[in-house]
Amino acid sequence: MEPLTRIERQARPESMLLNMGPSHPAMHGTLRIMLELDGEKILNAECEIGYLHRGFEKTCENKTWFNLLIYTDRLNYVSPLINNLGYVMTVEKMMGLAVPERAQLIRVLMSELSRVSDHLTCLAAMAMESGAFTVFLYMMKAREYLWDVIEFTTGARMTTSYIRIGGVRADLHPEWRGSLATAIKETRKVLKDVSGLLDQNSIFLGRTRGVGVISREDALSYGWTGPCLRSTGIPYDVRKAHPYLVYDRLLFEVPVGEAGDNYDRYSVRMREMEQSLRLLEQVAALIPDAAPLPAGPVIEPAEAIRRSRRTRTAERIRLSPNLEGSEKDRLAGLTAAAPLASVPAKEDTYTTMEGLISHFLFFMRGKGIRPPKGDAYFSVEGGNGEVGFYIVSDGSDRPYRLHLRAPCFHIVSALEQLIRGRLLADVIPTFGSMNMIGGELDR
Amino acid sequence: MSGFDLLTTRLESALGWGRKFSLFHYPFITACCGMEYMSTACAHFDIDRFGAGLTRFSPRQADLLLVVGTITHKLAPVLKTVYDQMLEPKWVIAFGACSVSGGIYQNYAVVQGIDRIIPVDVYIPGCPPRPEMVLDGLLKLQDKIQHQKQDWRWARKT
Amino acid sequence: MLELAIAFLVFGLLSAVMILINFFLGPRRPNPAREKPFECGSPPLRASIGPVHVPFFLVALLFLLLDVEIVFFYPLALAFRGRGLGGFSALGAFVGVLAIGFVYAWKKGIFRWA
Amino acid sequence: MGPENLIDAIRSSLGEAVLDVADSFGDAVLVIRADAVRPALAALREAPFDYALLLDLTCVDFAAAEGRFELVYHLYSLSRNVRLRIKASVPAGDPAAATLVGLWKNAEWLEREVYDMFGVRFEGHPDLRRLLTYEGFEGHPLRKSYPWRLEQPRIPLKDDV
Repeated sequence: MEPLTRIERQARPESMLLNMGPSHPAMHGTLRIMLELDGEKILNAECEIGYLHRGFEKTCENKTWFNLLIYTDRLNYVSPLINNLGYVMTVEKMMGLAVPERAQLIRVLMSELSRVSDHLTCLAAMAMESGAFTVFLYMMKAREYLWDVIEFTTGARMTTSYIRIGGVRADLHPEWRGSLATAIKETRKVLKDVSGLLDQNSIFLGRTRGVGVISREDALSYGWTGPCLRSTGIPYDVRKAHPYLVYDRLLFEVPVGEAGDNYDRYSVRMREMEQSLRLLEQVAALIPDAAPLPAGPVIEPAEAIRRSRRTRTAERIRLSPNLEGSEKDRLAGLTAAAPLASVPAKEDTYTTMEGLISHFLFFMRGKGIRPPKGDAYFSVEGGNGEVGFYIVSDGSDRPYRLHLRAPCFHIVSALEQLIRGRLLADVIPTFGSMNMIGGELDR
Repeated sequence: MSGFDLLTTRLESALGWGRKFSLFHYPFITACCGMEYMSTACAHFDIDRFGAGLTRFSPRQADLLLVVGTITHKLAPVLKTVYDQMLEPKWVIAFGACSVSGGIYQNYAVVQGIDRIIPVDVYIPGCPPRPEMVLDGLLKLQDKIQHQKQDWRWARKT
Repeated sequence: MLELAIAFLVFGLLSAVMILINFFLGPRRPNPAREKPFECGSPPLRASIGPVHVPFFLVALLFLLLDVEIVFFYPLALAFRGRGLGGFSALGAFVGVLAIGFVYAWKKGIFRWA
Repeated sequence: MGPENLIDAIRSSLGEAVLDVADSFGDAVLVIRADAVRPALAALREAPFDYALLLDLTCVDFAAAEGRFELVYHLYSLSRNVRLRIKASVPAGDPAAATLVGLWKNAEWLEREVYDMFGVRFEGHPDLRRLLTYEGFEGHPLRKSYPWRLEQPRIPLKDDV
């Protein structure tokens, strides 16, 4: 028999103890709430997390700086590009890399796409768990369009590892403007439909207005950040407080709620999606079209290698399709110029000795990216709040310690207080509006 | 083939046909593959076209356990309990690299593949698998159900 | 009379098959975990379900009453075809009495749980 | 107050609790004695500096190199819009520190996680139990001494797969 949890020790004999356990549709599969019930009223609650603790921080201590990028996608897997961004900018802060302008604009474009798909997924799950299945289907449809834009450029729908140390992996897809325009149009249409469905819906209001209320002092005391903190009225947004990338050049407001209940968390996320769409349009206007590749004969890699044995080849080399967008001419505008900061261009690796050496040096054990000794903390505005990376480096090719400041860890720690004394049915919308993501919560 | 054998093979194929097109799945979702499961189950890729659309959130009413995402050691007993509480006949799909083999997480916290805990029928690779791969996995399971020896109350235990 | 018999035969047979087919086709593999209640996969915190609260009983009884009332609507609807006002008033009386009970329960606050 | 004299103001108000002031990649870092952590952070939370948010509490294991654990607190003041990192070292032999549960509410889970991962005991913590791993888990995974792939399964696993 497992030793008694806190709630079993404190529970009164006549009250009913119920598990809203890990394998529950509304608990996103990774949180167990043990409830002490008096009929429908919740007397006491205890949250047990850690069901998705995958040893992220221990794994990072055994992976090189370049290899552990794939783990950052799977932290907040609803907005993976924002985690990439957070990790990558922390390492760039340590190495002092200057990311070119075009890469910064593409990064803002990608993280705003991720933010909208994060809010879409959160509100879709919250609405479906409170009974509005149509909203779930609409929002998943809108998210497909957004994921199409991401997939055209990065090749993957969700776990992209596209934002690399020093810049981005490849240039945008040639027709990215068309797919972005459709995505924005479709998302706006869905947002209008959903606000029509839910904003004045008496059932939804009955379940969210005045439910799961948290005061500003409590929100700050729990370390809340992001949309949940803004729903209590405190306009703290890392993009405004500490502007990074090109956010200081873009116009957007920070939507704020008043009462800090479920409805405000819902409406702050809805308005924040409109702001993100606005940001997407501004960034799309700022990004110049990619210069077309120089015309002229294109030779096969094998032919280029054969020729380059004696003389340097000047012709362009035809790269394989999955390297599209990271040709040498484009790579200059996409990654920092520092040596050994990013994967060298394939054309050099094929044909020149220096390129080959730098390629091997980058991937060899003990070489490659090695930030200077010391520790750094940098945070970006994620879907749930301030996603901060605290990295201690000892100068080797592996981080000595990598810690993620997970926003939803602090938000979920307040869940017990929010549902105490409420009815059993209020747990679902309250928990849904917190947007708990297992990968980020348990790391 | 004697008359009785003809009867049982006809019954077996009828049973297999009936079972494969009415799969009620229990989505045991934990991690990132859950997002791909949402895309698969929703309008765009629509798992309902193959008869497996109805999601049952109780193992008592489900005959397909869809294990989606990473199974950690802390969650292993939960998965085992849910699997045991499912009624016969039941099938299991391991959805995504983490449930197939532990995926990119090989450390102290993650079970290296759920077939160490429960028998698995179809493995869907990918991290996360694209929705088309999931539907393909489902079709493979349906073939398996159609052609396996059906289990029923008085089936001769060979 | 004949169609009635045929109807009862067909529907009776159909429901019997649907109920009993599971008895034939469902394989039996008992295992101890299946007897325990399903608590989202985690071990149940309290094995026995304690005494249930009074409001549950009130709502259950009220539901029973009103549900049976709805079941009576079907024969009523058939029997009262073509009876005009007389039929309608009888139906009105039947529903009215139950409605008074329902409103009384509502005002008494059966549905207010907090 | 600008950032420079803010640090001096903090240093003067905390007095001898502050061992060292450093700057790492542009962030202000304050090294404080382990036993003075609670009063120091309580002071920083109050009026003049009002670091209202306990952004993060984590721990770094220098046991092998310097025989100590280093607790790292990140504070954030909304009104000043400035971040502060506070470090406190505890001996590796019997790592223990004062709890912050009375000051911030998220400290309870943060400290439970550090206890679970590193084994640092927090005196005065109401319910110091494991948070991310499970009851039967021996050892503290994030310590450098804990092997990376040492699994401790809760139920018997079939290993003939």
